Amino acid sequence: MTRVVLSAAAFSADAELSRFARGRTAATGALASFVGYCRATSDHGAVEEIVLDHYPGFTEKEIERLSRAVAERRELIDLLVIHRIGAVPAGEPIVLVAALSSHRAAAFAAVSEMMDYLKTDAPFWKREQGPDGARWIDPTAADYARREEHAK
Amino acid sequence: MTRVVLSAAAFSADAELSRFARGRTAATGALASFVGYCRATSDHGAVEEIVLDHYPGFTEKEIERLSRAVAERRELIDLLVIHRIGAVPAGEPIVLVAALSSHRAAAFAAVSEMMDYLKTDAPFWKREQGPDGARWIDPTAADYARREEHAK
Amino acid sequence: MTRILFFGRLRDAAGASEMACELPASLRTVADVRAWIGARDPELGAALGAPGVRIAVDQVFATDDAPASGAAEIAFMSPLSGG
Amino acid sequence: MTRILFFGRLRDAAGASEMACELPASLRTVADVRAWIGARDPELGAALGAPGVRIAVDQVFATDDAPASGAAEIAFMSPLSGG
Repeated sequence: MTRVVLSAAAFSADAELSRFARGRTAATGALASFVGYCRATSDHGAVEEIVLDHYPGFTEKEIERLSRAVAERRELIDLLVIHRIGAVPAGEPIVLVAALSSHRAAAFAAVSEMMDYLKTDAPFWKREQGPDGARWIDPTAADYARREEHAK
Repeated sequence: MTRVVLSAAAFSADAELSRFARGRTAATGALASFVGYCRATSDHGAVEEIVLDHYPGFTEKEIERLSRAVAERRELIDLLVIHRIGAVPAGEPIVLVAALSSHRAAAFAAVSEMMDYLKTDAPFWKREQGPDGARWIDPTAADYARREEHAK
Repeated sequence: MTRILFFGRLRDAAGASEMACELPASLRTVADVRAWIGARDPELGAALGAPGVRIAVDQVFATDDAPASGAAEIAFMSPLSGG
Repeated sequence: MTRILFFGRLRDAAGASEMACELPASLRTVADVRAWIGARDPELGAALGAPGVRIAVDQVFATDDAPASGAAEIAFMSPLSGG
């Protein structure tokens, strides 16, 4: 089971995680989760907001495909991915990934993998808006390296 | 910064995580967390509850020591560990570990490491109570192997 | 009519997020379409051929030799940068 | 008086979670204390010496050769099994 949401509005990571956790079964031993926030500074300076472009239809489909692959490979009970699109002011959550599993190793691996895929394989184009204007952000070499780890 | 709580009463993982997340700073880019639940079945059969013995004073001190080591090594903004003691009925959270960090790799690593240490190095003694009586639970070979990974 | 879409830095290079074109029937593959765009705007053509650029035809990832004739939508995407 | 504490399976082996003892002055190390317990209860003595058993003296992890005289609290712990 997987659920993928692209949200143009702010979402409450707490409330979403709380709802997701209530879906656990008697076999659920582990909930791993990750929330990524828009930081107020980057390697390039002050950040007022991040703007995430996406490809309507295609982006959802690709993330759903990646999610299903991770959920199957890790035999998850449930997987949730929520990702902002559009402008995200500094301090707000950009992404939430959460996995319910029988055992902790699978839950950790699933969330970590899913985040790495989102960084390199999800159809998003991100730019930082700061006082000096906007800058496109590319995945880093470290992002690609982590993705390759999972592909092994 | 680290916070360690041993709780004889049920705790709300949602509420604790929500409170912890509010402590984030403008530099916080990542919140990784893990909740471990008491499963209704184990490799040995049905589980009604898990009973966790601890060594008052010593257990807190050891977990605080492990937490500080992880928080320093991973340069965390904050680390939270909540662990039940006493009887934990099936379905309830046993442990919550959460880390706030600038970057996701450090947050993931910290939570995963802390969980592995809790499994093998925290002074808890766990027994499963099922319909056929109580069974002591030892860490598995996989638990020890994961701990060794971090020690490298 | 075929919608040609540009994402990320390629949107800046194209000066638009999309354009609607009547593609000549002679364009058979994705590579043909790119060359045709490049003939009209060499700078954009070069950007579309840069390393890391990914292409989707009718919302499916495609390679240079994929058929493009009859496509409703061809997307040129800069390296993805999610999360 | 010294409190001797037993945790995990060792509590079952000792039949008690703790006992209060006046340790003979001749017992200098943790190993001496274990041997002294074993002399009175060989089965418990063997359990205390099993692989994986950890010992704390006054709430600090200790090895067999650590001094035990004057200790207020000596804990014998089965392999830990948290989380």
